[in-house]
Amino acid sequence: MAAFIFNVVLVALLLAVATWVITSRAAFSAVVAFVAYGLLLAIVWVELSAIDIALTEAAIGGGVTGMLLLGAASRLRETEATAVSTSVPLRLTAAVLCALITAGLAAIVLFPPNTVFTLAPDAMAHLLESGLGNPVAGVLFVYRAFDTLLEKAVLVLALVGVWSLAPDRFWGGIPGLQVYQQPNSVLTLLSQILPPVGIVVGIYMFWTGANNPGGAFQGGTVLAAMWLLVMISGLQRVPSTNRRALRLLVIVGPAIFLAIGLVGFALAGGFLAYPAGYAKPLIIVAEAALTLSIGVTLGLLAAGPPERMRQR
Amino acid sequence: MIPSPTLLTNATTADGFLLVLPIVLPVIGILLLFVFGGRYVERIVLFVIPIGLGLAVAVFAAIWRGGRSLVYIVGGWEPPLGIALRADGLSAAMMITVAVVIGATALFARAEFGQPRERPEARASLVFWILLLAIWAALNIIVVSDDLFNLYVALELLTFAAVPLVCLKGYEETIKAALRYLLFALFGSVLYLLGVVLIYGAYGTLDIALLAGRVRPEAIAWIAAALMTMGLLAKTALFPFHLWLPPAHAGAPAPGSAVLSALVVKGSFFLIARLWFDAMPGLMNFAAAQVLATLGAGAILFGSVLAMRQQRLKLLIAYSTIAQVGYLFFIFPLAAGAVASDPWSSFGWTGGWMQLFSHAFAKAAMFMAAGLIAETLGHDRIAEFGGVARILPITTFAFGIAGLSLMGVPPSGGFVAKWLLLQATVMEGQWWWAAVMLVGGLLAGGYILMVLGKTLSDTDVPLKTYGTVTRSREIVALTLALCAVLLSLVPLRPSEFLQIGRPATSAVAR
Amino acid sequence: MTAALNIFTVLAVSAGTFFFLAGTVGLLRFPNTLTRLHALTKADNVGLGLVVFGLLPLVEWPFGALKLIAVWLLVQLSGSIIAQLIAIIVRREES
Amino acid sequence: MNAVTLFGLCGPILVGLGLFGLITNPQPLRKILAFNLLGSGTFLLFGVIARRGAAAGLDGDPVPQALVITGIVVAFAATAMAIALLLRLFQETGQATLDPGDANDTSAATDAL
Repeated sequence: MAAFIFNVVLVALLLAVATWVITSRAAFSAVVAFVAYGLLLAIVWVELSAIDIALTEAAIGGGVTGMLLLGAASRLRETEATAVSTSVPLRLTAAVLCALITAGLAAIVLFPPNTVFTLAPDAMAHLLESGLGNPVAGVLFVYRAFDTLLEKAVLVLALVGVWSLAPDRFWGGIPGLQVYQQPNSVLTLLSQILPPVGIVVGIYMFWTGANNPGGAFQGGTVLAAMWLLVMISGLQRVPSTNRRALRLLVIVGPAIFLAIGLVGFALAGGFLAYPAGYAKPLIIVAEAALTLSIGVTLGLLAAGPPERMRQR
Repeated sequence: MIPSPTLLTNATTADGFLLVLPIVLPVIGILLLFVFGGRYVERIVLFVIPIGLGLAVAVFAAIWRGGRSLVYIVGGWEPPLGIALRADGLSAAMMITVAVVIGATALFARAEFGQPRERPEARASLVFWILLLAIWAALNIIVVSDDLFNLYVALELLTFAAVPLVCLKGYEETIKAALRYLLFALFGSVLYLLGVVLIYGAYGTLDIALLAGRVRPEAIAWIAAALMTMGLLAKTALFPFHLWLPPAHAGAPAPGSAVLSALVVKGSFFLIARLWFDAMPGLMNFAAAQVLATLGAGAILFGSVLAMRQQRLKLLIAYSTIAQVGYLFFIFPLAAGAVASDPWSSFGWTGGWMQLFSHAFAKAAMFMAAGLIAETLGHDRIAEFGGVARILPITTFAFGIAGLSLMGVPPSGGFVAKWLLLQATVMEGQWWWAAVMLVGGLLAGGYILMVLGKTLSDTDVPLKTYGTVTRSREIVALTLALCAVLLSLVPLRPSEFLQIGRPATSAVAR
Repeated sequence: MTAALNIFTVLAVSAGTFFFLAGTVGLLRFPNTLTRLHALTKADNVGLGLVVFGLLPLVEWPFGALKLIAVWLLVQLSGSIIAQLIAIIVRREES
Repeated sequence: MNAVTLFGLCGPILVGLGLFGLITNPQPLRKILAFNLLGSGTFLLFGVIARRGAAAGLDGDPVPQALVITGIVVAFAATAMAIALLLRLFQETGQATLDPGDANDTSAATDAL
C-alpha cells in the first residue's frame, strides 16, 4: 500500500513536471523542468524493474541532454520575445487529435491482449552460451548485436552532422564549448576531486554490465561527463577536431565491434556470431572499446561544432 | 485480400551472407573516411563504390538465378529473438537502383566535392562523402532487413545522413530547411516507433515474416498500423506532410538533391509497402487502400500545380517529386484490389515499382541537369533560361528525356509504369485513379515543356555564363536519364522478377 | 535489538524528511535567490545526511553502507559547489 | 489498479502532451523538448510491456528493455543534431524561429539556391 502511494505521488509529480515542460512560458524554466523530469523518470524505470534503462535515462535524459538543452536555452534567451503563438483553432485541433491518441493508447494499456508474449524465456535459455549474466546485455550484444552496431554508426553520423554545421574556415577547429573563465574557482576544485571518482564509476559500470545492470553506454556517459567537466573548468583544453587520435577514439569502438562481427564470418559461421567459448571475452573487448568511443563521442556531441581555430 | 505468407521461412539460404556485405561495406567506408579524411577521401570512395556496385549486382544475380529469396539470420539467432535479413526480387531491384544512382552521383559529385591530396581537408567534401555512404548503407538495410525495430534504427540513420546534406552549403535558408526537415522526420520516427511498440506488445515479435502469420484485423493492429503509416508518410513527404520537402531538396547541393529526391524519400515509402503488403497483409482492405491512394492523388494534383508555378528550376523539380511520389501510392488499391488474382502478378504491383525505379533515375538526372545549368548561369531562374540549350545541349537533352519519363511518354520507364497502372485501374474498375493520372501527366507535360521551351528559345542578349562544366558530368546526367529510358525495354506486363520470393498465392482463402 | 534499530531508522528518516520539507518551503517562500539557496543547501545536506544515517542499519555491511555514505558525500560535494557557483552568478548580476 | 498499469497510463499521457507541444509550439527549442517527452512516453509504454512480460525468473522481458536503451541513444543523437542546427540558425540570423509564415509554404524556399 505504502509503495502504491509512493508510486501515485511519483506519477503525479512526473506528470506535473511534464506539463510544465510543455506549457511554461519561459524556455529556460521548461528546460530545468525537463531535467527534473528525466530524474523522476529514472525512478519510474527503477520501479518498473528496468535498472539498465534507469541508469541510461538518468545519464542521458537528466544528464547530457539536459546539459545540451540548458546551454541552448541560455544562448537563445533573448530571442524568446519574438516568438509568436499558434492560432486557437490549430491548438484546439491538435488538442483533440492528441487526446484521441492518448485515449487509444490508454485503452490498450487498460485492456491488454489476453495472451502475453514474452521473449524472456528464450533470452534466458541461450544466455549461458554467451557467458553473460545480464539478459539486457545479452540482447544488446548477442541476439540483437546488429541493432547495437547500427546505433553506434548513428552516433558517429550524428557527430559528423553536428560538425558539418561549422563554417568552412573553422573545419577541423575547436568546438565552441563554453569554458568557465575563472581559474582557481570552486569549479576547478570540483573538477579536481570528482573525475577520479567518476572515471572509476564509469569503468565499473561498463565492467559490471556483463552480469549486472550497467554497460558500455551508461559507463561511457559518465566518462563523457567527467571529460566535459575538466574541459569546462579549463583544466584541460578542448581538442581540435582534426586530430587523428581524437577521431580514432571516436571510431575505435564501432570498428572493433564490426571487426569482431566480421571475424564471426570466418570462425563462427556467421556475421556477429561469436566462436563458442570466446563470446564473453570478445564482448568485453568490444564493450571496453565502445565505452571509450561513447565517452568521447558524447563529449564531442555536447561540445558542439567547431567555432574557432586556435586555442585561447 | 493478400495471401498469408505461410511459405516464408526463416533459415539462412546458401548465398544469404551476400546480404550482409552491402551493409557493412559503406559502414567501413564511413569509419575510414572519418579517421583518414583529407588526403585519402578519393581513394577510399573509389575503393568502396565499385565494390558496392559489384555486391548489388551479385545479390541481384543470385536472386535472378536462384529464383527465390535470399535469407540471412544475423548471428545465427532466429527471430523472434534475433534479426533476419531477407531479399526478394523487389529488394534486389531496389538495391540495384540505389547502387546505380549512388554510383552516378559519386561520379557527378567528384568535380564539386573532390578532395585534391595536397589541399587541407575541406568540410563540405569530407562530410558529403560520409553522408553519401551513410545513405547507401541505410537504404541497403531498409531493403533487406526483416525486423521492424532494426528498420527504425536504419530509418534514423537515413535521416541523420539526409539532414546535414540539406544544409551542406550552410546558407541561412538551407539551415532552416534542414531544421524543419529534422523536426518532421523526428515526428515521423516517433510515431513509427510507437506503432512498433504496440506491435511487440500485441504479437511478441518484430519480424515481418512472423508478423504476417500473427497479425489479425483488430483494434490494436489498426492503431499501430495507423501510427506507423502516419509517421512514414511524414518522412515520405506525402501530401499533406509535404511542407518540408521543397526547401530541403532544392537547398541541397545538386548531387545531394539528386540522392534525396531519387532515393531517400523512397526508403520510407518502401517501408510503408512492406508494412501493408508483408507485415500486416490481413489489415489491407478497400478503405485503407483508398485512403492512401487519395492522399497520393492529392499529392499528384497539388504537387504538379505548384510545380508549374515555380520560378526556380530546383524548386520546380522538388515539387515534381511530391507529385511523382503520389503515383507510388496507387500501388495499394491497384495491387491489393479484389479483381487481380494475386497482388504480385498484378499490373498495379509492377507498375507501382516501375514508377519508383524510373522516377529515381529520371529525378536524379534532372537535379544533376539543374545543377549544371545553375553552375553555368550562376542562377536557376527559369525565366532567364533563353539560350541554355545552345550552350549546354547534352544537359538540356538529359533534362528533356528525363522529363519524358515524368510525363509518362514513350519511350521511357515512366511510360511503362503509368501504362501498367492505367491498365490496372481499368482491370480493377477504379477509373477515378486513371483520371487523376491523366491530369497529372498533362500537368507534368506543362511544367517540363515550360522549362524546355525556355531553354530552346533564343534571346537577343548574349547569355552571361559564370562557369563551365565538364562534358563528363553532363554525360553522367544523360546516362541516368537514359537508364530511365532503358526501363522502357521492360515488357509491358507484370514482371516475373518482382514476384520472386513473394509468398505463394495457392494458400489464399478468398 | 532489531526493534530499537527500526525505531532509530524511523526517527532519523522522519527527521531527515522534515528537513527536506523545511528546505522546500524555504525554496518556495523566501524572497530572493541567496536566501532560497541558503534554505536549500542547509536543509538538504542535513536532511539527506539523516536519511542516509537512518538507513545504514538496513543495508548490507560494509559495501551497502559505504555506497550510501559515498552517495551522501558526492551530494555534499556537488551541492556545495553548485551553491557557490549560483551565488557567484547572483552577485555578478547584482553588481 | 496496480503500479504497472499506473505507469502504463503515464505513457499515453506523456505521448499526448509531447505531441501537442510538438505540433503547437512555434519555437524549435520547445519542439525539441516536446519530442523528448513524446519519445520518453513511447519508451515508457514499451517498458510497461516489458514489465508485463516478466517470466523465466526475470522481472521483465529483456528484449524491449534493450530496445528502449537503443532508442534513448538514438533520441539523444537526434536532440544533439537538432540543437546544433538551432544554434547555427541563431548565429546566422539572430533568431531561433522557423518563420510562422511559411507554415503554408512556398515563399521561404525561393531563395534556397
